[in-house]
Amino acid sequence: MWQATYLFDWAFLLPLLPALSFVIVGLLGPRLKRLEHGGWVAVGFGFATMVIGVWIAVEEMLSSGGYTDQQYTWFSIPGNGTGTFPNGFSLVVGTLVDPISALMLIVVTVVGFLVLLYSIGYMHHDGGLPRYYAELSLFLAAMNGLVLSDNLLEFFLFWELVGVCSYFLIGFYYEKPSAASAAKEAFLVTRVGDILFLLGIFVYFATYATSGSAGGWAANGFPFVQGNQPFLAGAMGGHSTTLTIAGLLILGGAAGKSAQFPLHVWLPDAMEGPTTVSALIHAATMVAAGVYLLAVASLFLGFTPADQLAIVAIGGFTSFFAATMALVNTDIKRVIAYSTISQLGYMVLAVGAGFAMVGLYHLFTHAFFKALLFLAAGSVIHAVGTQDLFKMGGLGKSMRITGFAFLVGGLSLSGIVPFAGFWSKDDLLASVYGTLATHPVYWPFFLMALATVFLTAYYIFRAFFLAFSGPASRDPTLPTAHEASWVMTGPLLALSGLAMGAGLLPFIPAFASLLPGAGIPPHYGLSELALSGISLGLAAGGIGLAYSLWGNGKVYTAAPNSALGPVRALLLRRYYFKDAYDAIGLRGLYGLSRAADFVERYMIDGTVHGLERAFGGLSNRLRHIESGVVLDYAAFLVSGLLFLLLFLLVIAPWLVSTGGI
Amino acid sequence: MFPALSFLLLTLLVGTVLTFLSGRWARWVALGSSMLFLLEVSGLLSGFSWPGVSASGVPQYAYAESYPWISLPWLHISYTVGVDGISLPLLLLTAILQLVTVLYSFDERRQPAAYFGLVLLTCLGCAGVFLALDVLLFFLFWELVLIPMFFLIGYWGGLRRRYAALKFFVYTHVGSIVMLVALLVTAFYSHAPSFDFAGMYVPAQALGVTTQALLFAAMLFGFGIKFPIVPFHTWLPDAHVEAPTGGSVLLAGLLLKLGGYGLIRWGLELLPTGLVHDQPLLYAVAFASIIWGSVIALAQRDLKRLVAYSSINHMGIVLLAIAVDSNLGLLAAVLLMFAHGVVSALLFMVSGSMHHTFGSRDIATVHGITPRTPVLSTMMMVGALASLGLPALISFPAEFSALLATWDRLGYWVLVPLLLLVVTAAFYLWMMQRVLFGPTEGVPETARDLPWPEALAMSMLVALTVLYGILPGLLTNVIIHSPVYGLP
Amino acid sequence: MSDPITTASFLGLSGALLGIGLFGILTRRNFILLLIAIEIAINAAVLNFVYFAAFASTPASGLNGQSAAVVLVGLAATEIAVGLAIVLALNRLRGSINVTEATSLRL
Amino acid sequence: MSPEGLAFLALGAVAVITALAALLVRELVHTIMWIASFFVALSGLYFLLQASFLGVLQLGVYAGAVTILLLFGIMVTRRRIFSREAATGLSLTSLFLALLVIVLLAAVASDLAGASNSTTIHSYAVVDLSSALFGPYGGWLLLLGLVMLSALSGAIYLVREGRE
Repeated sequence: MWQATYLFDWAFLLPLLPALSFVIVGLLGPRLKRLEHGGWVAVGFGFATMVIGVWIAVEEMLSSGGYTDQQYTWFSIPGNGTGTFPNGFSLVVGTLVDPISALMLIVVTVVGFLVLLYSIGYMHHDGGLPRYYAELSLFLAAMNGLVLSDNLLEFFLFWELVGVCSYFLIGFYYEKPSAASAAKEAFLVTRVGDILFLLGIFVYFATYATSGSAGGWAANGFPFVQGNQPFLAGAMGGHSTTLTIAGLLILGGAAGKSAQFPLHVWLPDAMEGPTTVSALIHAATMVAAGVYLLAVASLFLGFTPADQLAIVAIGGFTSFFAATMALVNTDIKRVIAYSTISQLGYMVLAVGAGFAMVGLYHLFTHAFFKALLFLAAGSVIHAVGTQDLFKMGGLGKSMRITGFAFLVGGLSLSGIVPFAGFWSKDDLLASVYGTLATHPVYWPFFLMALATVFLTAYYIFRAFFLAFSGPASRDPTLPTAHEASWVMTGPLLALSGLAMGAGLLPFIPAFASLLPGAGIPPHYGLSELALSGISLGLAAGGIGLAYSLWGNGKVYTAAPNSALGPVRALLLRRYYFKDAYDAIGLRGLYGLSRAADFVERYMIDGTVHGLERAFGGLSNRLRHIESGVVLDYAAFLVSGLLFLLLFLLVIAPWLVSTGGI
Repeated sequence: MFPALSFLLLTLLVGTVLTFLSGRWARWVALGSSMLFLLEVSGLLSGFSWPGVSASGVPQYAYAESYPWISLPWLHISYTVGVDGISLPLLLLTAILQLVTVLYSFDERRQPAAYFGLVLLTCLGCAGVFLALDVLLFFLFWELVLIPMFFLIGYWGGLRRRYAALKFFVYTHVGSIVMLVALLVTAFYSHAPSFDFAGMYVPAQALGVTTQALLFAAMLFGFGIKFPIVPFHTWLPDAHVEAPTGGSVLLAGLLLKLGGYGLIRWGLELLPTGLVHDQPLLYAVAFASIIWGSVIALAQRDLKRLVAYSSINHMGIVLLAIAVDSNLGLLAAVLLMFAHGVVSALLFMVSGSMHHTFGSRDIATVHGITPRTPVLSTMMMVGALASLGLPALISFPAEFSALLATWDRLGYWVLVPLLLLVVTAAFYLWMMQRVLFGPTEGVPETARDLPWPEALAMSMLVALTVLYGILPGLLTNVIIHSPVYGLP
Repeated sequence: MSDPITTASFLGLSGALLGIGLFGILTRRNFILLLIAIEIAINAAVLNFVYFAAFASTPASGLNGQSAAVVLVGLAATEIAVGLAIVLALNRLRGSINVTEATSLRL
Repeated sequence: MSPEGLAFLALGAVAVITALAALLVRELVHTIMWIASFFVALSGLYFLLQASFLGVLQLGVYAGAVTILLLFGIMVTRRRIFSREAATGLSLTSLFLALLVIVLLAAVASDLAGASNSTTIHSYAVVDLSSALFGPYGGWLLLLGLVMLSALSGAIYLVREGRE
């Protein structure tokens, strides 16, 4: 008989199995030619991970909101009864299975497995496959670890690890300078966020260590749960300024990982990696970790109203800001990447407005339809060998499954009923709308989010029509497209199913227990229905505009001197953010560094060399005292004697008399 | 009780002498001696139990031995050795680095007997510094380290080796003189009954605030040159760049640690009040080192120079961790010294291998080496990632603890080292982008991947990096057995 | 007039002799005169030993002084021998025994 | 005033005058005469202090051997040396230095005035001295012998023929 807690105790397998796969594939991959250079090993481990992950999630649903925590001490200092840590200090790692981590487990393991399977077909012709599968396995391990973290420190640890996996995978085609540069950029920009996050951990830590109950945080690291209760927000009640700062720092970390304004620049460039990587890491899982962090923080740590406003502002603005940049882009993957930023903005907005669970709901559905969009795009790229939308066209006929998948993904993203995206986005907008009465300051950000609905529908269908509609491809040199093998279409179909159905899952009470909080399952009153109507209308309008401009193989070209020209240029230059960051990094920091190097060489070392020369010159002069004449030496001798006598007879008595000694 | 530490030093000495004498078999003798050393230290670790602080408040040491050496009515110098949780990990580091250095340089052709002998002598000196608990004995070993390193740089070094060797010698010697004076003044001024640590412990702590502050500042200068602290650091890049790879490894891995160890053992433990009084100075120096090392590293083209400057940055964090004067900070300081010893050794080996594989360490001319030399590239990647503080690698727990301790004392000032972590990441990532990735350029046709001794040596360091990164408890459980943690 | 044999007078005498010796050492350039000046200075010192030996607190300690004086006399004689050998060598090498001309000690 | 006191004054005056004269006279040969007188005067002082052995030693070694040696040295270098101290003579600085030494030593001496109240002069039999020299001071004597031996060989080395 299976105990409900039985598999929870084995949750540590979730990070461990892919880690094992990492070691096996990394070491033996080059020898496993028949197994797709270890690809099938990774898929096998991925499958096992998915089975365990989903199993645990189902058990969690059935246990209705229980927490299971397993802790292992990482390292500790015993207390000495004094100082800042009188009870000592121990840092733990652990696996915490709670409702939201179970939800994340479904996303990570399912999408992870499907992407691994898809990679067998997609990556088949690439070199360096052992590296690819090893790194992807490591990523899965780290992501599972992150999801299961039971304290902030462990969270940070895996947070960095997924970051470095992302770095490697973005730079997978490292011979391309652009890929190498994009990888570095992604690491550095998220690193800025990581630093803020780390400082946020410190702030929480110190505040709790001084205000929390004895033996609390200081003794146990940084746990999310104390018993089965979210606890910290209450414990930190009296420190609102500090809490605000900590919340903003956490927001900084999340903004780095989830590519929120102003740390959004890296995500579009991260599309230099393989499309599978974009689907898994830069759409479904890792970038969502920032939202997950915010959700966790809002539940266990608590945000002050000022924090909430900042989060809402960042989220709402980012969703609109990123969507505008997607309007004009010609690269199929980058369009989807901007939409990812935009959708993550939605989630952040929801968490900030106080609906963490609604944010996670959207995260859940978004993971599936965005992974689907990326994999469909990957299928297209695999078939035609280009990412330029303006070279494609007419692919709907030759690639029916892919076209269908992209359409499902696009409809879901646009929020057309009854696809997954509709339910979560609608719930999200309705929830935020509900807060406007008490927080009128959220209005502009709500309106931005609403406008984004229109933009989203427009740009994703622009991409859809450009790629799939029309008679034939615009660039005749492209190869004839055809559908790939089942390893690629299988995951597409599976994800299509999820992108259609996942939105309805919270209406099942057992599943809804994974999202315990306001707004789940969605409630449909009069105002919500009206709002749904508005957003559906906006989405339909967007699709219609896209069809009228780009449908049936048309290519819209604006009048040469219209006002759209400069706007288009501004959008294509991404509002000059990347240029500004490059300037800061290259001219600013590097220039400073060169200046410092100059100071080092010519001033610090120059001083030393100057001293050396000064002493050298002095000794050159002094050596002439050594005349070689014996009588001179005798004179020195006598002078010494005289000095001693003078000291004994005159100076010493004088010193004694004045009390100097 | 068996005199384990004296036996250790004796076997080291015998090994060194035999290496000097054994001509073309020197490398095997050196290897055997290094393995024996590591074995002995492992034995010490497994049998380590710290006797704690005595009833009279004087710290005691494991494996302690004490014999009078010079005994005059006014001067008691003894041969006193012993270990606690601070010195034992560093002793382990010495043993590890000696072994990997010998392994790495296994194919040294120029005067191998002298080379390996000097390497062993350097390690003997370092081991002695970590073991010695008497001022004069400490100073003896401290100076002993200087001489073989001088010759290693001066004979086996690069083009500007004479300049570098002399600069190294003059700088560190000035430092040791000031250090010696400070130690002697501490001993005499406090009327300590003897020169050994236990004898000085209580009287030195009873010194007045001003005296302690002045003495601690002097020790900061003396030990700080070894650290090195800005602005007395310029010997380090030159010495590292010109030294042979084995010399760089020992220099970064061990010699810098001597400064940190000395400052904890003889500075912080003897003059705690002085440290507290000098904290503003310490913070200033530490921040300066952190900022300067990191910012300048960004402009370097020579990989060795880059790693050298990043060492200044890391040792600045060590100094900061010592300066905050909390049990967490000291734990972090020792852990970080160990971590930096392993990681910088790895990075200097990578630089050395890069030099003799491609004939250049210039990161502006050698590009895209990964397809040609995958093993070297992997090592470089692990080294760089470990150095920029990636979790699951050895530096992370150390840096995390150090920064947490800093936050605990200094609040938002911790932003300084935190933000510089970004710069550290920047120069390593930039270096990797240029050297490892992109199209292959500047790689001679004859370039081959690592020979086995170098690959083996680096693999050992990588394994350690991962092992202690995942299980830092292996080290921290040893480190906490020291009086500075105020344990019962 | 009191007895002139006092510590002060003997010390004054030997001090004066030492001063004369030093004066000679510093001013004379003839090597032989230099040697003579040195002898005067040494004899001033020996005089001290003998004086304090004579007025020592115990006879045994007086013997110390006389023994030292004997050794000193011997040393002084030795010094003269070596000094004269140097004079001869210098004379042969340089044709002069002017000490200010023998400057090869210089760097 | 006791006869010893008178003798002391006389011998002291002779010693100072002869020492000065030895250094100041022009003729080198006269110098030898003056320095011999100086040695004799000192020998007299030793006898006055009842150190008869030392007195004899002074006469033998200094007034005898050393004087002869010096004379010998002058004779050997005679041809080439200036017979007079031709150079500057008094250097004012040196004179000042020497005088300062004298003054300071005199100051020390006056500090010690009356330090010794003992008027009994110890006199020793030569036997006592010799048993001290060959007893507790045997090591010193041996050392002296070694020094003399090495000085002897050194002197021979210095003056040997064929050395350029």
